Amino acid sequence: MTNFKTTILANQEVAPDYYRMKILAPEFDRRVRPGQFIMLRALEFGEPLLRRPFGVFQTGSLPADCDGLPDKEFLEILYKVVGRGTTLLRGLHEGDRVEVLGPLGRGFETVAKSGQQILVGGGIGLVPLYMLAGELVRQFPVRMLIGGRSRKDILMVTEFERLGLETYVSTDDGTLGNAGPVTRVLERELDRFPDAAVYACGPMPMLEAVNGICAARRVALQVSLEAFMACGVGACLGCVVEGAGHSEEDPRYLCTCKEGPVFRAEELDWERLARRVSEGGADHE
Amino acid sequence: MTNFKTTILANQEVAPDYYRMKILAPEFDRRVRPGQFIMLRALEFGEPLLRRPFGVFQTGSLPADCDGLPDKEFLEILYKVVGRGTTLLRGLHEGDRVEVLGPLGRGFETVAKSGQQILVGGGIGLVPLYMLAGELVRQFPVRMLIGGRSRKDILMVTEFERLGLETYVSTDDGTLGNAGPVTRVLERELDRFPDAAVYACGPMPMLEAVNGICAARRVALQVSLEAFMACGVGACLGCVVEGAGHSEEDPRYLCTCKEGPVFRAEELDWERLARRVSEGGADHE
Amino acid sequence: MNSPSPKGKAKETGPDLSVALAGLRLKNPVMPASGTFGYGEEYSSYMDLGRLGAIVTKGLSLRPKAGNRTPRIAETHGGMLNAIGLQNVGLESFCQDKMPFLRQISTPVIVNFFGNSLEEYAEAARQIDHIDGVAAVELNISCPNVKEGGIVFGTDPTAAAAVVGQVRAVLNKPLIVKLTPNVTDITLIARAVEDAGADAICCINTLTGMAVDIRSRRPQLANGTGGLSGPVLKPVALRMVYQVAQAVNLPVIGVGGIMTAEDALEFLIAGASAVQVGTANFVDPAAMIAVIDGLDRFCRQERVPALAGLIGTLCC
Amino acid sequence: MNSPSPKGKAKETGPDLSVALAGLRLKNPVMPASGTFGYGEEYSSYMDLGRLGAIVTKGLSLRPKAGNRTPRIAETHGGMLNAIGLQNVGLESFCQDKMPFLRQISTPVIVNFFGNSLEEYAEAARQIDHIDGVAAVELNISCPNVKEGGIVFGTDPTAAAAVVGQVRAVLNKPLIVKLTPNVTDITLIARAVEDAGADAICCINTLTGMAVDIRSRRPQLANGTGGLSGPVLKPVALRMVYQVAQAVNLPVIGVGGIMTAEDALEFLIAGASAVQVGTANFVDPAAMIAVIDGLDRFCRQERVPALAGLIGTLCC
Ligand SMILES: Cc1cc2nc3c(=O)[nH]c(=O)nc-3n(C[C@H](O)[C@H](O)[C@H](O)COP(=O)(O)OP(=O)(O)OC[C@H]3O[C@@H](n4cnc5c(N)ncnc54)[C@H](O)[C@@H]3O)c2cc1C
Ligand SMILES: Cc1cc2nc3c(=O)[nH]c(=O)nc-3n(C[C@H](O)[C@H](O)[C@H](O)COP(=O)(O)OP(=O)(O)OC[C@H]3O[C@@H](n4cnc5c(N)ncnc54)[C@H](O)[C@@H]3O)c2cc1C
Ligand SMILES: Cc1cc2nc3c(=O)[nH]c(=O)nc-3n(C[C@H](O)[C@H](O)[C@H](O)COP(=O)(O)O)c2cc1C
Ligand SMILES: Cc1cc2nc3c(=O)[nH]c(=O)nc-3n(C[C@H](O)[C@H](O)[C@H](O)COP(=O)(O)O)c2cc1C
Ligand code: FES
Ligand code: FES
Repeated sequence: MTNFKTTILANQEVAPDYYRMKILAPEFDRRVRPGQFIMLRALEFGEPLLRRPFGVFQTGSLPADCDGLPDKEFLEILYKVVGRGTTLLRGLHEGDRVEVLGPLGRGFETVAKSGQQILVGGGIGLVPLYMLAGELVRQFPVRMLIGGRSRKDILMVTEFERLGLETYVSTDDGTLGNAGPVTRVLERELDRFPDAAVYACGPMPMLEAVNGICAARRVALQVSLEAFMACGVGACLGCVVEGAGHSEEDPRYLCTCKEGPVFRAEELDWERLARRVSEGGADHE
Repeated sequence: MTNFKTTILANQEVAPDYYRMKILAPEFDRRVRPGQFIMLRALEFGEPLLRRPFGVFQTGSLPADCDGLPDKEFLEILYKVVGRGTTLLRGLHEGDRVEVLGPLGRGFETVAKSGQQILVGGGIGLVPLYMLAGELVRQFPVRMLIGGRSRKDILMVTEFERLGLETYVSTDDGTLGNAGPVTRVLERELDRFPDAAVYACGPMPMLEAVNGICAARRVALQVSLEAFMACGVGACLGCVVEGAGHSEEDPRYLCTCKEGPVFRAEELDWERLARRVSEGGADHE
Repeated sequence: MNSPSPKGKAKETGPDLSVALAGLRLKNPVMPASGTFGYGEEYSSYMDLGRLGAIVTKGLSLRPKAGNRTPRIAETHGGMLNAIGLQNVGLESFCQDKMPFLRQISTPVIVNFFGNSLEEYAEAARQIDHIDGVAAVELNISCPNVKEGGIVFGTDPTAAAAVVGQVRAVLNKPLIVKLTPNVTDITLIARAVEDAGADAICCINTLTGMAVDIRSRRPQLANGTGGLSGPVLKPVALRMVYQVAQAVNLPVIGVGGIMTAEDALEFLIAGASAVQVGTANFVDPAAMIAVIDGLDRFCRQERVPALAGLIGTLCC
Repeated sequence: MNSPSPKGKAKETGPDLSVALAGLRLKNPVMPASGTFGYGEEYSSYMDLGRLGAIVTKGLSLRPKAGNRTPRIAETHGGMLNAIGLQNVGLESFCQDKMPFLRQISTPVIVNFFGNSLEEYAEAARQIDHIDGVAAVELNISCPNVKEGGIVFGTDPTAAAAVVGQVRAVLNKPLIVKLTPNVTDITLIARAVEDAGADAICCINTLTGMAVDIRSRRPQLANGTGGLSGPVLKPVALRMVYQVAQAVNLPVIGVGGIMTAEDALEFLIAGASAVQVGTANFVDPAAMIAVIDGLDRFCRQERVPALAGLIGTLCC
C-alpha cells in the first residue's frame, strides 16, 4: 500500500467509451494480487475531489527507449466513461500526471485444489479477472465467460484467448456470441464440471444470479463487488456491505475497500445486497 | 459585447511568469477599442469558477494555412502568472478551448486636439497602452514611459519602439534604463511638454503619483484601473470604485467593468482610491 | 396551452415547461437570482430576455444605498463570497430609469426589495405595489432590523412573521418571501412566513462565510464576512428546499448553486416549483438559456410531457 | 524548547510549531478530523503517525453502532456528503482492539464520542475517563436527543449546556466540545458550552445537505440527507471559528475544508489554536504531513519564530 505520483504512458480508446490507461508504476507488479484495485486521481485538477477506484487490469513493462533508461514498468487499467471522473480521465494524455493509491483491498484467493476454474465477467467487470486468469491458467484448466448487453460491451476477448483460456461470449441481444444471459452459459458449464470453482465480477443482478446458481450447486464462488468509495483504506466506512448474519442489533459490516472488493460468496448477506440501490456497478454493464 | 467559445492559437512565455496568448477571435478587431478588456475562462475546468479579466494587448491575423481557410483573426493578451486562474492559463496549449466575453468596458478616449501624447505603463499595466499607442501614433507624437521594479518586469520595449514611439524605460533598482520611478521621467517630459495628454495604467501607487503630478499641472489624464470582477458587465456591483463627489449619503459608485476600466482622472475620488486594500494590481507590478 | 408556440416551427409540440407560481403562470421555471442579473439590461445583449420564466431585479430599497467598501468579492473553492452591501439605485430611480426597459420584455418582472426596519419594509412595499409592470415582489428578509438591535429578520420566526405581515397588509401583488439559510431550522421560519400571508417562498439566500488573506492577515472582503454562493451551496439549498416544500403548502422557488439543467431538475424533483440562477450568470452569461434548453431536452428524452409533473416527485 | 529536536540535523533550530490546547502541549496544531482517519491504523502505512499534533478517533459510542444503509457517500462540487450514521465498534472493542496500537504512537490520542441521551453521554464519558493513554476527549453534540423528542443537542444552548455539564461532572480529562454549524448563532452555543465547563471548542462539524439522482428521483444517499464536508465548507467554518474565538475565552480547534497549509493558516489567523483535517485525507493520505511541512515552510519564509504567535492575529 503506497501512494505515488506518476505519469501516464498511454491512454487509448479500445471501444466507444472504453479506454485502456497504462500508468508508470515501478515495482507495482511485485506487490499486486489479482482482484486488487487502485484509487486514482489526476493531478492539477481540483474537480472531482475524490479519487476513483479501478481494478488493476494487468501489469507489464515497456521496453526501454534508446536513452539507456531501464524498462518502464506499468500498471494498466481498463475503464468505462460513465461520469465526471472518468470523463476527465479520458481527456488525459501521455505524460500527464496522476496519483495512485494502491494496490488496495483483498484480491482473489487461488487456493483451489484442482479442477475447472470458471471466470464470469459482465461488461467492465472482466477487468479484475484478467490477472486472475493469467495466474490460474498456469495450473488449471480455465474457462472464461464474458457477458454483456450488446456487442459493443464485449471487450478484450482476444486478450483472454491469448492467455490460453476457453472463452465463451454471450450478449443479451445476441449481437455477439450466444444470445442470452451469461449465466445460462455458466449453468451449462457447471453441468459439465460440477466441482468447478467460480470467480465473478460484474453488475449486481448478474452477481446475484451467479450466486444463486452456485449456492444451489454448492460450488465455491468468489465475487468482486463495487461500491462508492471515499478513502479506499477502511477509514471512512462509506463503502460497506452487509456481511452474512448481519442485523441491526449485531451489525456485521464489511468494507468493500479493505475486507473486499473480493469476497467469498458465503461471507455476504445476499438478501440485503439485492436491496442496495444505485451502487455496485449497475450502470457499468 | 459577445460571448464566444474559441480556441487558443498560441500561448508563449515571454519572460519568467509573463505569457502572451493568441486567441482565435474573428471580427474582434472591428469591435474593440484600445483600453477595453475581456473576461476569459478555460473550458473543461470547473475551477476557478469565475472568469478573469485581461486587457486586450492587440489584435491581428495569422496567414491562412495551405488548407484554403481564411486568415485566422486573433486577439492577444499578455498576462502575468499571479494566482490560481493565471496558473491554469499558463498550462494551456494551442488548440485548447477557452471562452471569451468581450470586448468589455469603456476604452481610452483619443479626442486630444494636438500635441504630445504621453503613455505611462507600470509592469503588466502596459498591456492596454499598446493598442492605444498604435492608434495615437498615426496622428500625434507619442512618448512611451515604461516602468517596473526590476529588469525582469520590463516587457515589450522592442514592440513599442517598432510602433515608432519614443520609448523610455526606468526601473526602481536601475537594472534597466533610468534608475528611479517612472514618474520622475514623466515630470521631466511634462516640463518639456506642459500641455501633453497623459494615459496611464499600472499599480495603484504609481497611478496616484501620476495623478498627483498631472493634477498639479492641470494636464489631462486618463487611467485604466483594476478591480476584482465577477460578472464584467455591470450586474454584480463587485468592482466599483468611488467616483468624484462620493459620500455615504450620496453614493457615486462607478463600475470598473462598465463605466471603466478607463476613467478620466477627474471622475474619480482619489482619496478613497488610495485607501483601497489589496485590489487594483498592487501585486502586478 | 392550445395555441401554437409563437416562433414555433411546423413540428410536433414540445414539452410544456410552464409552471404556476403564486398566481403567475411562467413559461418556464427559470429566472435570475436577485443581485446577479442587475436590472436585466446588463445581460440583454447576451440573450433574448423574453425567453426567461421571469426576471428578478437587484434588491431595492426605499432610498439609494451605497453598499460596502471594496473588496466586495472573493473567490473560494467552487463558489464566491460577496459583500456588496445591497448597493442599489433606490425605488424612485428604479421606476424612472429601469422600469421602462423592463416593461418591454415579455416576461413577468419580480422586484426584490429589503428594508432595515418594519416601517421601511412596509413603505417600500406600498410604493412597489403601485409600479406598473411589476408582476410580483420578492421580500428579502436577510437584513438586520437596525431599529431593534440588529437581529436579522429572517433568523427569527416572530420577526420574520412581523415583517411579512406588515408587507402583506399593504401589498396586493403576489408576495414571495426569500429566506436566509443561516438558521437552525428553516421550516420554523417558513411556517411563520406562510401564516403571515406569503404566497411563495424563495429558498435560499447566501450562507455567511469568510476568507482570510494570510499575508496581510486581513479578511479578503473589506466587510469581514460575506455571502457564499455558487455550486458549493447546492447541497444545502437542496436540503432546505426539500424541507420547506414538506413543511408548507406554498410553492417554493429553489436557488443556490444551480449551474445546469440537471441541477435545476434536482430542485424541481425535491419540491421547487421554479428555480433561480445566480452565480452561474457570471460564469456564463447565457447560463439560464442553457438551463431552459436543457430542461426541454430532458423532458423530450425522458418523455415527460409537462415539466410541472416532476415537481416534488422525490421518493424517499 | 531547549532540547535539540530528536531527529535534528546539525542545522539551526526550525520554527516552533507547537501549540497549547486545553492543558495539552501539541508538537504542532495539525490533527485528523474525527471519522476521516479511522482509528489511526488505517493510515499508518502512509505516514509516521508520530508526526501529527494529535490523533482523533472515529466517533465512539457506548455500544457498537450499525450506521446507515448504503449509499452512504456522494460527491458534490468541491465536497462530499456522508451519512455513515456513526457506525463504530463501541467503546469496549475500541479499548481492546484499537487502543494498544494507538498507545504506541508518540502523540496525544483524543477520543471522539457521542450518545443519544444524557445518560449515554455521561456513561460513555465515565468509561473513557478510565482509558489509559487517552489524552483528551472530544464530545460530538451533533446528535439527536432520542429520549427528548429528537432535537439535536448542539442546536440548542440549553441542551448543549446540559450534555456538557453531565459529561464534565464525570470527566477528569480535558474536554473538547465539537459544535454543529447548522445553527442560527453559533456564539450562543459556544458560550453555553463554555459556561458548562468545556476546556476547548472544536468548530465545525458538517453542514446538512442533500443530493438527488434525477433519473431514479431518489436522494443519492440512502439516508436522504447527509453531512457536507470538504473545501466547500471552508468559508463557513472560518467565519464560525472567527465568531467563536471572539465570543469565548477557550481555545478553538478549526475544522472544515482544510486541504493545504495556507488553509490551516487562515484558521489560525482567524483565531484557531489548532486545526483538524478531514476530507483531505481521502484525497491525499499524506495531506496532514503536507500541511505540517507547509506550516514549517511558511514560518521560515515569513520569519515567524513561533507559529502560536499567529493565532488570532486577524486585523479587521
Ligand atoms: C473496487 C472497484 C473497482 C472498480 N474497477 C473498475 C474498473 O476496472 N473499470 C471501470 O471502468 N470501473 C471500475 N469501477 C467503477 C468506477 O470506480 C466508477 O465507474 C467510477 O468511479 C465512476 O466515476 P465517475 O466520476 O466517472 O462517475 P460519477 O460521476 O461519480 O458517477 C456516474 C455514475 O457511476 C456510478 N458510480 C460512480 N462511482 C461509483 C463507484 N465507486 N462504484 C460504482 N459505481 C459508481 C454512479 O451510479 C453514477 O450514476 C470500480 C469500482 C470499484 C469500487
Ligand atoms: C480590467 C482589467 C484588466 C486586466 N488586464 C490584465 C492584463 O492585461 N494582464 C494581466 O496579467 N493581468 C491583468 N489584469 C489582472 C488580472 O485579471 C489578474 O491578475 C487575474 O485575475 C488574477 O487571477 P488569478 O486567478 O491568477 O489570481 P488569484 O488567485 O485570483 O489572485 C492572486 C492575486 O492576484 C490579485 N488579483 C486577483 N484578481 C484580480 C483582479 N481582478 N484585479 C486585480 N488583482 C487581482 C489578488 O490580489 C491576489 O492576491 C486585469 C484586471 C482588470 C480588472
Ligand atoms: C453578487 C451577488 C449579489 C446578490 N444580491 C442579492 C440581493 O440584492 N438580494 C437578494 O435577495 N439576494 C442577493 N443575492 C443572493 C442571490 O440572489 C442568491 O440567493 C444566491 O447567490 C444563491 O444563488 P447562486 O448560488 O445561484 O448564486 C446576491 C448574490 C450575489 C452573488
Ligand atoms: C466520512 C466522515 C465521517 C465523519 N464522522 C464523524 C464522527 O464520527 N464524529 C464527528 O464528530 N465528526 C465526524 N465527521 C465530521 C468531520 O470530523 C469534520 O468535522 C468534517 O468532515 C469537516 O471537515 P473537513 O471539511 O476537513 O472534512 C465525519 C466526516 C466525514 C466526511
Ligand atoms: S472507501 Fe472508505 S472505508 Fe472503504
Ligand atoms: S464585475 Fe460585476 S459589476 Fe463589474
